[in-house]
Amino acid sequence: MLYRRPMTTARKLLDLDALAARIPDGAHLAIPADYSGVAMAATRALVRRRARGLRLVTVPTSGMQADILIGAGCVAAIETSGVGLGEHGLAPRFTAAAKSGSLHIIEATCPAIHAALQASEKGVPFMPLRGLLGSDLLAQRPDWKVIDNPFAAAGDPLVLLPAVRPDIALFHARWADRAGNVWIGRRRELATMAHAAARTLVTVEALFDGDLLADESTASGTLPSLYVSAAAVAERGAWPLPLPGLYAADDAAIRRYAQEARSDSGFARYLDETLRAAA
Amino acid sequence: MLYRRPMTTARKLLDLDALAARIPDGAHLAIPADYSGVAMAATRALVRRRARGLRLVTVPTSGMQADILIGAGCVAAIETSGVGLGEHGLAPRFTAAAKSGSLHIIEATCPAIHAALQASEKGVPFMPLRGLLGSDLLAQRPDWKVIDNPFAAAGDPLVLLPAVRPDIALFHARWADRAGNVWIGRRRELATMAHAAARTLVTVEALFDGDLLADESTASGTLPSLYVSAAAVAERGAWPLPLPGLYAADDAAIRRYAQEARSDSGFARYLDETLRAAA
Amino acid sequence: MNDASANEFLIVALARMIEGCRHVAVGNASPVPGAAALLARALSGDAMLVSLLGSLAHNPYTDGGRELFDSAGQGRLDAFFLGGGEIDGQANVNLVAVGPHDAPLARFPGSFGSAYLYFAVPRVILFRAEHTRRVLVPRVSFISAPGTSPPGIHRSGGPTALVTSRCAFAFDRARGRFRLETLHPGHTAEEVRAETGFDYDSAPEVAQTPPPSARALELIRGRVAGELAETYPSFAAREWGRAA
Amino acid sequence: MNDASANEFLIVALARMIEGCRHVAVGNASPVPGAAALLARALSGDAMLVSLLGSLAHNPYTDGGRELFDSAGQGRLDAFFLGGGEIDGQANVNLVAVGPHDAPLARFPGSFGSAYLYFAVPRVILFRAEHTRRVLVPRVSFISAPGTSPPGIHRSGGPTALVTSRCAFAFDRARGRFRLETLHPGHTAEEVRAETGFDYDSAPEVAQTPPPSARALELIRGRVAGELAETYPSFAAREWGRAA
Repeated sequence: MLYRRPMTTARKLLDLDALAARIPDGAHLAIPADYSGVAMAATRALVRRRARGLRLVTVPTSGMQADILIGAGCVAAIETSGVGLGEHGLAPRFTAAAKSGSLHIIEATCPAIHAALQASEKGVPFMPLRGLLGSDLLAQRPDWKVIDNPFAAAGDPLVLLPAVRPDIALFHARWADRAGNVWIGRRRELATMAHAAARTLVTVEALFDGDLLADESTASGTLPSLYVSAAAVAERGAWPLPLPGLYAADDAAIRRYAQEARSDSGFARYLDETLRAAA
Repeated sequence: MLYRRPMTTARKLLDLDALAARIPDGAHLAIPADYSGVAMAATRALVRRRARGLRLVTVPTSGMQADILIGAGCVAAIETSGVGLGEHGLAPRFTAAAKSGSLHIIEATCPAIHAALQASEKGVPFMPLRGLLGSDLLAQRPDWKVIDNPFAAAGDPLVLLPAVRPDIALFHARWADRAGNVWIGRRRELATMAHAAARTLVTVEALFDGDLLADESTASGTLPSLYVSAAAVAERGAWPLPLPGLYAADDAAIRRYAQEARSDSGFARYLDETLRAAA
Repeated sequence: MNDASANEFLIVALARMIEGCRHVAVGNASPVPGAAALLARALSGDAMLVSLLGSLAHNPYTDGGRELFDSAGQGRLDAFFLGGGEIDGQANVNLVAVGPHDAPLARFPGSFGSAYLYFAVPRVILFRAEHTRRVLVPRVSFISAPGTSPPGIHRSGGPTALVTSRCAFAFDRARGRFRLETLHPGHTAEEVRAETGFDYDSAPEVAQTPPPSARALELIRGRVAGELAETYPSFAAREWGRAA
Repeated sequence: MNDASANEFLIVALARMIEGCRHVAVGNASPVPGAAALLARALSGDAMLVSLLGSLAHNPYTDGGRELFDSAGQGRLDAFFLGGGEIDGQANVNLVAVGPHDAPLARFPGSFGSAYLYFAVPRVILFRAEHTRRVLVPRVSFISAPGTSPPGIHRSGGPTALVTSRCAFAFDRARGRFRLETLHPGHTAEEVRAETGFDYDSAPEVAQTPPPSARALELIRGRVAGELAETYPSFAAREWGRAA
């Protein structure tokens, strides 16, 4: 084969702060669940550059990432099926912001977020979803519509969810190659996020020396460069969260965060230390 | 880890004829396009056992597989976006059956078949799809409904496709492991087919010695055993069609088929030879 | 009663409720249900398939986060565990907040997949260790997922049981009411009545929840502890001194 | 004119029409459009992304057969080639059958993705080498995909051109009519009028379709032939004696 994939690294490969600068204040930002590869180093860069007014959509839940962004004042609104620290309990800054009414929380349920992203992925205005009826989520979501299933003989109400099209998807993965292909393994919700979002920014553990699409063993877990706007290398970029398959969560670090973030002053101290260490 | 995945090979691993016997007359059978891994050896076994009244849905197109099944009298109806022999022109038996009116052809378009399977995959009664309006496909498909997009201010007609739930999905892949996991690489329409179908039957080139889900490099291209009813080993089981990544199409064999199948007598001769060779 | 810890006792009680299922999934932040599913799998001779959210080794899914919900929609998921910040006598579950949504008195993480899975999974086991009037309320203040649905609502699943640190209830979907089934050792029917905020049915004589068998305890402390530690390292370390 | 073959001439003519596109896809059984896309990519210095259906090496998709259509629905696909058993003057395309559907006079393979992609892809290039009144008809007998849509129909794409072995037409979507743009060498405006079954507009003086450059021919016979042979071995062997 004579063909070599485009050498677009120069255009697509940024440093971490340049990547974070691509996320403007007010952006509608999709972020993955803790088990998917969370861009924690990029999150700290966002806090450093004092991002404001972000509208998060968690795919479908979040933990420490959303909590830090909320605590640092970066977030205006969050659409989520759940924010918590897993084994370490409630997410303190999310909980405090919810109680004080300072955060606009758009309640969702996991399959609704997946389906609404799939609607954008497919270029359709909505997706149907079973369930939901009789829940107070519907009252919280005037954008969700109940119709009668047009294929049923008698009344069969079901919910239609409007497409969710984030401005930007942000996540952390193991590799990017020089063409901008990104290896996500079996974390396919990252592909859906990227397909649905207008732009996708990725941090990776390392550059992959070769073409991720050239070999079937890597191609089947690869998000093609078609969807990737820019990437930055951030070694251990999910820390203290895990990058499943490569490293586990740093349990002690998350526990310490869970304790510190319970108070405003503790969170301020944690943030200050973290950002100074990262600078 | 103490856990070993269930050793269900004994239950799930069949020989080719036993696999074909699991496809009853009249079954609603989903089959993949030529580039996905077509179970040609199993197709010959179906012809051998004189299957009758199959209702095919091609995902989203077919070639020699549908043509042989039609020519051999196994097919009552076919839902398809296209049946042809690619570089080798029209599919002769499909074309002849269409002209004689002996085959019920349900016209479709590729993304409609993918979306209707995704509806079953998601357990929803329908999926919306853009396009289609003003095409004569709509006239052929009274089961497709046009509604006004409930999220648009003014009239915005779009098509709803009812879910397609095949009785059985049948395809050929590279490996199955002893637990019944099947490696499909990047041919993810095979996963959608399997998710949508009530049962899935697979032929594979070889048994994989190990757990396809244990390693991330194979797991990302693996259909889990949850969806796999039974598998049979059939070396070069896609022949003369390709198994992309492993072997190319046998161009001479397909060309010969294309010529022979032009006449009833030529097709009869071809079938006879093929089945005698396989027996 | 043998020397089972409180959590071990609950793990066995929950495992009993999913016996015979082909496929059981466990959601976020659920170490006790996770251990129960792993135990039930071990006791089934590995005939049961278990999907543990957040696990790589004990999760067959390869189609991303939606596959759990899609497979439930396909009817391929037999049982699921669900918790609740509040649970009421109609088995409504609140995972969101107590009080007004924009200024709540208490805030929980969120509804997760409950609003969907409660409809789609035939056997949903409610589990909440804390058994107080704070949790088991007359009426939840936010319905994340309703316990029952009126006729005409497409619903193939729902709650079948509620297990707490004190007892196990069964849920009667037709009547929309719980019935006290068994009491854990050391707890009484009067105590349960006093600590439960909602009304429920009860037999005049309530049986005891059977204790863990020696075989179950051996499996929990060996194989299950090792398997669980991948996803719940803190819990496994606290409970059994096990690292992943 | 240089020594380009008829197919090479068409490959270059088609490649010209997708210049500047970021992403071009080619469907089933389309060796000439496939070669055109590969040539356009080579001429773009590999700035263009090409997705060849059925190819492994020249196809970036990893999400299954739906990804081509999904990416078009996302607005990530700039151009696509479409053939037609019949094409009419309103750019309606028939890929199904001539005559009644249950007893057709002629049967084609089927509509493939046309009924969707014709709506979603901004630049759809119609290509059919055979330029006769049998193919270019006053009115197709089955509309696989309509050339235009009335106001109020969501549509972000459609036909922009039609290339045959005799000439190239442009399509004016507002007027719903073709306009003869250029004639291939050796063909005349009178001949095109005589062989075309539908009415179309034409300038008084119709320019010639430019011949392939030496650079384009060199790329076709070298790199493009090698790349195409993976997916279209028979065509590449016939045209250039190339094996995959």
